[in-house]
Amino acid sequence: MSTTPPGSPPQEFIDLELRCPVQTGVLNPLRTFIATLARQSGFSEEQVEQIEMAVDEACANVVRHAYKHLGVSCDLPAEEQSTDKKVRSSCLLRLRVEIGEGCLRVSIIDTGIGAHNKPKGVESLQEYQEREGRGGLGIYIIRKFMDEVEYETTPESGTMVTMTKFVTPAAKTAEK
Amino acid sequence: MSTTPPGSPPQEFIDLELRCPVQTGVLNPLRTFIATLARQSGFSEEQVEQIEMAVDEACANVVRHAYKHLGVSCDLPAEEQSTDKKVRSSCLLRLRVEIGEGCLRVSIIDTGIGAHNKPKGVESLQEYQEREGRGGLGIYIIRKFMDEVEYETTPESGTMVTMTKFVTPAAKTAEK
Amino acid sequence: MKSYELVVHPVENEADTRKADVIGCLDSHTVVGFERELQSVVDSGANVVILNLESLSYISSAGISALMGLTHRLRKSEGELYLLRPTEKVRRVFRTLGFTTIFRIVDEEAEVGSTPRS
Amino acid sequence: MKSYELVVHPVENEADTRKADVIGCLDSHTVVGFERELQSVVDSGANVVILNLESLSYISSAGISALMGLTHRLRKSEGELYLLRPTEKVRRVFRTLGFTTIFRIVDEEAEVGSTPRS
Ligand SMILES: Nc1ncnc2c1ncn2[C@@H]1O[C@H](COP(=O)(O)OP(=O)(O)O)[C@@H](O)[C@H]1O
Ligand SMILES: Nc1ncnc2c1ncn2[C@@H]1O[C@H](COP(=O)(O)OP(=O)(O)O)[C@@H](O)[C@H]1O
Repeated sequence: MSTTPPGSPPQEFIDLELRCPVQTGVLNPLRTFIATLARQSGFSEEQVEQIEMAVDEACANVVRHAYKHLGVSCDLPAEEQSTDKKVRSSCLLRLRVEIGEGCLRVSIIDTGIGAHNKPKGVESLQEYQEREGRGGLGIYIIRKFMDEVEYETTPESGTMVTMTKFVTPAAKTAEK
Repeated sequence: MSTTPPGSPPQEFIDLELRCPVQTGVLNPLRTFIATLARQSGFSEEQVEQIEMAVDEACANVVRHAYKHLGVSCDLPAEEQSTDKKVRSSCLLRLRVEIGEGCLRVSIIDTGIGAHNKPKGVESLQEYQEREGRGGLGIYIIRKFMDEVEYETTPESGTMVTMTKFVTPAAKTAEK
Repeated sequence: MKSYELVVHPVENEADTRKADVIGCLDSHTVVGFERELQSVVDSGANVVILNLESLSYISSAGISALMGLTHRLRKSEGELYLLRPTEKVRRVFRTLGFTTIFRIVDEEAEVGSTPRS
Repeated sequence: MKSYELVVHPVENEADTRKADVIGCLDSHTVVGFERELQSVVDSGANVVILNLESLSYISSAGISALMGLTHRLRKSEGELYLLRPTEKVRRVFRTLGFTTIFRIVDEEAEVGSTPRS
């Protein structure tokens, strides 16, 4: 891609995967990881910030919502948290990153509640304000900041959100 | 751990895994990832830098040496690089990170040449200078900067280096 | 190094005004502590809160929601939340999402109390 | 934003002295370009090279080896490589590993040519 340093081998297609426990402590490291990847893949600083934030929102949703029914969520009070180590260690956040020519695609995958709790964000800032603190801003941000966003849910296998951003989405940006 | 922000849920044991292609482009993202994790796990800024560098050296060794016999290495000239996509995509760099109370352990794992090319670093800076550019500094750095380092190699399954650092290795530091 | 800190300034002249610096990242990891500390600032009798965002390096929807909640609570009692000098990065997020028309963002403390909602 | 850049300064008075800023990270990803650009600096007739490391945010063994290689090449012809104002982070790495006794590290350009190996 355009900012490959001169003299280094040409940047190949990158396809990598990360598996984390669902803890809020992984969010900051994940953000810096994806931001550094995006930056050296040729995205502008503003685009890097948007990718960083969209990925953070999707990961935070896994940590907060995906496994809440099992007692694994940072939103639950201590007494409602599962202490079963087997349950906790089975609750994973998976991140898949694919980088090609001028394009970055991230999938955030969980094996949580999935279709039993379909992710739904607000459509506008006004709707967000009317809801008064009942959420929906995260998915609004993801849709606003990425060029393509797709949610897939199944009752058995959880939620997978795949988000794509292109290096120069001139048309897209103007459109928004 | 000590720097868990007040009010956030207590930091649990973290166990995560990363799988990357063997490309030098992943080194910078991996460094920022591990540095952010280490920083928020209570390591001092100097310790964070040492962890960052030790992990970078071990990952760079996988990218440079582990799969060279298969034609997959940033050190090879273009004409000696394998163009077989199946071969290239089978060459992986795996990172496993475990964080417990006051302790961070990283394993860098490949399925490359392993025991056929046992990793060997220099014992001193003098030995490095005498070698005049024939390497050995990376493993020297890993051993210098981490508290425990263990290399395991087998002919079939490649190399695994496991490195551990403790938050306050007062004795260790003084000893060095 | 902490990934987040709220430094509350000692109260000076105006008894119902409180000032604090928000340092680091406001995300789902740190927002719980942030909300609790904000609450104790409000409980100490604040009606006007000035949050210095010069050293806030990142804010997620969780952080924005916390600021929205405080804004609503303060406005109910004719108070106000002022966001002082956010970084270009945070400002860009507010602007792109439309929060610049909701929050009172000021560049100088002197503007506090005199800024019309922009 | 590039993760690495070498900015070579135009030659001024001293014909055999070259100055360049090393910006970003010197690791196995960027070192290939760095070595090639260094070589063309030397090929342009440099005997004394001053690398400004103020904006070098990271250096790995690959980067250190490149600096060692250049040091040896220049010293063979009575030349020298000077490392100008490395950051505290890079300085710490040099110090802990023992490279402060090998490299000529200077804080002011005026020291060039007059610094005994510390
Ligand atoms: N991975 C997921 N698993 C289960 N539910 C999800 C997931 N992601 C989002 N949701 C649902 O979608 C809703 C809206 O998400 P979001 O817009 O991020 O706002 P918030 O998280 O603040 O509620 C959440 O409240 C939750 O019910
Ligand atoms: N993961 C690995 N797989 C195969 N060989 C390795 C691996 N790591 C290190 N080595 C071997 O150990 C040697 C010393 O490594 P190092 O100290 O990092 O110096 P350098 O990489 O500069 O040669 C390498 O030259 C290589 O032969």
